[in-house]
Amino acid sequence: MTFLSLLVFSPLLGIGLLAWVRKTETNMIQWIGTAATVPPLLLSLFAFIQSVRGFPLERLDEAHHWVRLADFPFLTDAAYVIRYELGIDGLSLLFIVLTAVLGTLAAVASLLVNEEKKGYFMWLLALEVGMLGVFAAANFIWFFFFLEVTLVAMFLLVGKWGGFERERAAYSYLLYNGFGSALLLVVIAVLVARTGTANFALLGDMLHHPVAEGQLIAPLTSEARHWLLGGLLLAFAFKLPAVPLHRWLIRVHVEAPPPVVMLHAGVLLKIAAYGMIRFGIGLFPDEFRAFAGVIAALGVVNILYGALLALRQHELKHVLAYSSVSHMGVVLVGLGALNEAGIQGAIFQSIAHGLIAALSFLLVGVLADRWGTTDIRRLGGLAASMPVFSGYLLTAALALLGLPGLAGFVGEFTAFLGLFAKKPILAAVGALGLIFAAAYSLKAVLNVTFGRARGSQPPAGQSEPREAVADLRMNEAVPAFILVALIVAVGVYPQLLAGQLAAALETMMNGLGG
Amino acid sequence: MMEQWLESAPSWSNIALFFGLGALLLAVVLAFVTYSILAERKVMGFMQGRIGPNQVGGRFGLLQTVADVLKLLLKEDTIPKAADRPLYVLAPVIAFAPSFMVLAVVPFTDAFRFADLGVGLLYYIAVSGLTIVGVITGGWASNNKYALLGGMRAAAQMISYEIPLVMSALGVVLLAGSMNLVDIVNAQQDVWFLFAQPLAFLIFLIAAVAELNRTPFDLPEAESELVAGFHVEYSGFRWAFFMLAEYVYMFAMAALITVLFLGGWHPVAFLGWIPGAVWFALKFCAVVFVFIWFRATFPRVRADQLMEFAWKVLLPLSLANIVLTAVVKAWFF
Amino acid sequence: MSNIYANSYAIVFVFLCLGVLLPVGALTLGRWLRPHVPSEAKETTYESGNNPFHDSRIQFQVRYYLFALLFVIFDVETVFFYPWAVVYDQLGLFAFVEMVLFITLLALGLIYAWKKKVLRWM
Amino acid sequence: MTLSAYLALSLILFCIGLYGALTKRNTVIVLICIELMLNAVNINFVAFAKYGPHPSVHGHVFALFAIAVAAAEAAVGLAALIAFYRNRKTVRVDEANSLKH
Amino acid sequence: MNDVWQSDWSLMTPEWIVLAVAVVLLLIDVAMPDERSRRPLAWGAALGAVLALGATAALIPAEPASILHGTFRLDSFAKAFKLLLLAGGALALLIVAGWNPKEGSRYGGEFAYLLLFALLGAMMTASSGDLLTLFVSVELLTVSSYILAGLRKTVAASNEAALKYVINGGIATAVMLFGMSYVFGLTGTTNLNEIARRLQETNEPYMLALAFLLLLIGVSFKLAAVPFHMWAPDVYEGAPVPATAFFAVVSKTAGFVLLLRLLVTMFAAAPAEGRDPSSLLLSMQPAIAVLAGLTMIIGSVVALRQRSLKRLLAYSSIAHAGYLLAGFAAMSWAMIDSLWIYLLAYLLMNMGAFAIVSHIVDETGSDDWDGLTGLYRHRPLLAAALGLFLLSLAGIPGTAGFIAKLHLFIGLVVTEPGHYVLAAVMAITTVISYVYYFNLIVQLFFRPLFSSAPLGRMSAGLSAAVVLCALGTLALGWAPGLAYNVLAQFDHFGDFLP
Repeated sequence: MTFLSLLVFSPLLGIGLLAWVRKTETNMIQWIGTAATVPPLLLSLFAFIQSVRGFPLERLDEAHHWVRLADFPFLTDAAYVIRYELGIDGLSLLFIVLTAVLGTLAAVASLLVNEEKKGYFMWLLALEVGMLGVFAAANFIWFFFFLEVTLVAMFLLVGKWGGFERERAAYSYLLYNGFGSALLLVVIAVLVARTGTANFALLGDMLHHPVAEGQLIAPLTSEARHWLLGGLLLAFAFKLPAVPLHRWLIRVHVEAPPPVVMLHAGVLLKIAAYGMIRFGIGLFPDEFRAFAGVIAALGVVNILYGALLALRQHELKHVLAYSSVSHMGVVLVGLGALNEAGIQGAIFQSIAHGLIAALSFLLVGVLADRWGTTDIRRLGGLAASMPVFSGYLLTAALALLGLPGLAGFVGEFTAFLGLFAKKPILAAVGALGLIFAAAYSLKAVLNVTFGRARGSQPPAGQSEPREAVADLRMNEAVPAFILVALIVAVGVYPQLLAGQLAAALETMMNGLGG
Repeated sequence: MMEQWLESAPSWSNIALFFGLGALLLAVVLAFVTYSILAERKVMGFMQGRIGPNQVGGRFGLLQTVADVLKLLLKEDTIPKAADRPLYVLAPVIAFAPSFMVLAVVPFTDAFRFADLGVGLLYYIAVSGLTIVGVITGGWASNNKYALLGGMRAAAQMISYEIPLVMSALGVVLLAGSMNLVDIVNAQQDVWFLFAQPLAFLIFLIAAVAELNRTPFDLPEAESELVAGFHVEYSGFRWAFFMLAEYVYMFAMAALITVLFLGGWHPVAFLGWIPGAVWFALKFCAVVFVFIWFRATFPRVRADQLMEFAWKVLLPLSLANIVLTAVVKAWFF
Repeated sequence: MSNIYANSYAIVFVFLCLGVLLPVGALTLGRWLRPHVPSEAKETTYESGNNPFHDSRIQFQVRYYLFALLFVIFDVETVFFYPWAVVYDQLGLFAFVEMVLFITLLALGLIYAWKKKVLRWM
Repeated sequence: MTLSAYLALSLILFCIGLYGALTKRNTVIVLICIELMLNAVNINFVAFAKYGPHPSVHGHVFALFAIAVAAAEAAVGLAALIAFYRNRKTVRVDEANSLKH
Repeated sequence: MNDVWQSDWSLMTPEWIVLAVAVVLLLIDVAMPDERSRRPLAWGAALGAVLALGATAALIPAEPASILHGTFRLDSFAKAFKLLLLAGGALALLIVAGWNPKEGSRYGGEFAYLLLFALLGAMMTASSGDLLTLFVSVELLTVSSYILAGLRKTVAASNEAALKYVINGGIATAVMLFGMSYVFGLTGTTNLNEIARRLQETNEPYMLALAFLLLLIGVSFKLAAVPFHMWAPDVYEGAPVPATAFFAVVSKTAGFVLLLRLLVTMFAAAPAEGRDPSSLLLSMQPAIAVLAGLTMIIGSVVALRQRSLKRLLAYSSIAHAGYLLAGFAAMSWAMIDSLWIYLLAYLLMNMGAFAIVSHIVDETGSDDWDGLTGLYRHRPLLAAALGLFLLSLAGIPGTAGFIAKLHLFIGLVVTEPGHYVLAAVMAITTVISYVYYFNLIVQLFFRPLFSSAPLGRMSAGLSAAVVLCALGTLALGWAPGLAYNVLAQFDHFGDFLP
């Protein structure tokens, strides 16, 4: 077991331990569950620091023979050898750190979950394994493997521990993402079948270089490549999600337990962005150009649609859900720009939104716990009763609207910078969305914090009306603080991320031919 | 004689010739039936210390059966209202036709024989099985409880005994190496299969009696139980054809036993100067006599004994006989 | 050779015709000779003097069908014996062994039916 | 010429059998129709064995086996029908509907 | 005749073992007093199947050979698929051993040896080198299956299942046989290799095409491919659960064996009509593809409406047959490999699921999915195992089903132009299938307990089957190399075609 495997699979230790704990010992379960998320956190931070200090990440690559799907005499020895391959570069490391951080924070925040805690934590840890694996995989088969682990884990987490309409949400998650996965599988199958390998690097080589192309097992016409890229993008559009494939996201964000949404909004949506960057641009740079315009346009649609609908929502969860749609639009915009700034912006936006969404949903979870509702019309004046909470909520809103100095700004700014260079009009239209963002986030948050106090609503489980609802507890405040710190850090010192990305971006830009 | 006709090119004149010869055989068979019935009555009479028919046609009642047939011809023919008319009319024909058809393959002598089929024995067995259809049709069409029960019983009995019958004949086929009846007869030039296949002969004889619905296996027509079995509603000449079929079958079966086990037209040693036809007739008559003798001697068996005897005794025995014959043939020939 | 074949089946056909013609002819002849005086009583179904009751096409004991099934199986399996018996001389020991196997399986079937009380008539 | 006559006959028989097997409601008739189809097959085999482009005794053998298997199938079919009849008192296929669709 | 004595009878060891065990069990059953339990017979039969499995494994290194004038062929194809059939048979027999029905007849010994006879038929199908043996062995399988379906004599559903199975199976047999008669007529021989050789010289394209279609339809009936699938759900529902498991797994495997042996061997090189130079088989590819597509779609869409576990699994098995047919329709060079892997995975996950369903049906007396509701609460391990099988059936990575499906996909798109439409249909139906598999998972894990009475203990046979299948499903999912190493022994079935 080497470093990356250890990093990815360390939460399994927690699952193993949890299996031996009795169901009733909820404290114990909470402790073990939280502790199990710490090893990947430490390992990923360690890797991050090492990488910042100049440690070449390639040295972490792992490869073990796993299976050989076919060894016909007319094939080369390496054909159809699928290996267990993990490997990271700056790009994936960022996402892994994000995952590890949010994983731990979500585990801490899971104190709010009370029902069947044992099973909950087991699946939460499984989800974390899946997410870490997705970013650590250096091979399509294993990428898909981990992706499907997240699918199953999310289905169960949403369907069993979610809100009132949890099963519906779970099914809609399953169906949309299932279609995405199935499509992805077809694309993977074509690639593996034609090239005989699933390794990203090798695939890239074979697809780009005319010499290597001769080694293909069956030729890939340029038409076929367009279709493959189209399939790939569509598959990730399901998962991103791009309008009009976004319905599931709303349901999941509303119904899933808040810690799960932290992970979902924070990491799972980013898998799509990661996939588009890594596979779309990484494997089919030439074909990607043909799609760039569509993607950018789609991004703008996402931004505006999400923002406008967010403006009309009364439910805080809905607001945040649509804001996620809107923010994922920024990622698309960045990708559609197809220049260095755009792609960097897309990545920044992914990370930043990961942190911001996690913070928002952490807070929404607290709100739901204290008040039993997240309806804006039934909340108000919390600044008085829950000052700390309100402060954090306001910070989250500011980050959400892209206040300079906070993480959100960096991503949005760079992404639009990229698009302005290419398609100024589109970019101008898209930028309107940023104004809407300010409107909906402030409207929602200010209503909750400063609006007229409507203290009549008793929280769940308590009969008398609340006079003084408890403010953030320690175990909520600490994660919130960490998140805010990170948001600020990224916002103020984006080089923290950019330094890591430089190498990865350079290869990508080379692929794009400048 | 027959051989050269058979070898000539098929033509309408040939068919006409065969028709004539077939009609001749039919006449012979009818004559046989007439006198076998008389013989049966006379023999049984003697065995029971009676005289038997002795009024019509002289002291021996030679015209007794003829008179009976004429009487039947003149009797009124009634068809019950509840009966299924077309089937009711058809049944005697279905029962009779196969009984005559089987005779086409039986070689009476070297010269006097009809069709020369490679699968003669199989043909005989296949066609003789059709009679069951006639019987059961008659029983069903009568729409009478006794008739239906009798028909079902007859069917059950005939199919049950068909299997030991067929399987015991296998021993003969094994030894002769052919299913052609002429070949089988020729294979008995030296030793009759009666001696080479005693077990098969016994089984075949018993099964043959049962197939013929004769005592002691005449349950389908048991008067005391079923009135008259499947033909209880039949009268007049329709009834006569059921009876006729039965006796033609007796003729055919006796001929078949002669062919299969008694060496056909081959003479007994040193007596070669007597013509084959006579030898055949002699052996044939002996078999018929045995049938009549059985009738006079054995009591009727019970229904359960009847069925279980076929399946539990005759079938295993005939299987054993096949193995035995094969072993003997593999080791000693 | 083929003449014999064709002629033989011609004979079979002739015999079939004769077998059908005789009853048809005789019955037609009888129709001209015999009296025909139908009456209600004559046409009732015979039931030993009682008035017939119920339908006579009753449901039969299942054992009839069981025997019929057994017959179908055994009779058809016998078909395999005949070609075997005819060429037994030429095939030798192998045919013997094979047929012993076959007979054993048939016997097994018989034993099975026996033990399962299929062969019991009552 | 002879061959095509046999083939036509067997094809007609087969189609009649198939039609009956698919449309008739009485199970006994359906079973008989299946037998009809199998007999059409036998005609084909024997006709090919004698008059086919490659006459060969294998056709006769095949027909024999087909007969035997058909008998076994009929036996099982009738047994199933009897069992069904004892439970349901009908032999009609369209009344065999206790299983959900 | 001397070569008959000199032939290497040891090649048939697995068949001999199965036959001998079946006969001995039959005799024991007949000789046993009526009131004694017949359960040990099922264990004995399972042991026999395992022994035969061992014998087959021991035969793997043997050179391809054929005995009995080419009617029995032991090539790598035969060995590979016999392994599957025997493994499936052994698992089915374990389910039989653990079967404990509440209603229906007493536990008869027939189950054990009829299943073995059916298994024997399936094995002989895999080894047949001759049209005649192929036909007879398929019939041995199907006729035994008819009886298995109707084994619960007093249960109306079982009778009905048997009747429908006989009628549909009989029609299928007749159609297939009719096709065979034309093939025979065109070639005058029944040896498959000889037929393939002579068909290359035939100039009767229409009769050949007719023969092919008739054979395809006949085999489709046996595979329960749409539109010839109507019998399958009824039969699967009415038959006793172990028999259903056997039909769904072993019979289906045998059906694909038949498909490959019959159609591929005979028609792979036969000329097609018209100027198209490719073979008849390739020219019929679109027809097979349509069949596969319909089967996938109908199977998975209709499965959505089922609440009966057996019917659900029946439709799911139809859908899986569609996937397999799609793999067949692709006719890539990895076709047999991918079918083998898929059938292996299919065997493990389906047998496991049926073992658990058998327990549920035995305990609750119904096969409604209510029986699963809240199973997680008091039988977490059982629920987890069933969840695993369902995930595998859905094709989620980490289970056998994924590897198998991946291989099929690769086979579909490896050639240019690939069968993208089929792949797309397969992907979409896979997602549809998520719904009904996850429906069951929801029943298992999300819902409160349906009845307060907990299920009884699982019998040893069922537990063994579940454990074996679960281990196999996981092993194939995590270390597929195990299966691929076995597959590598067969050298890609290079000796399949002459």
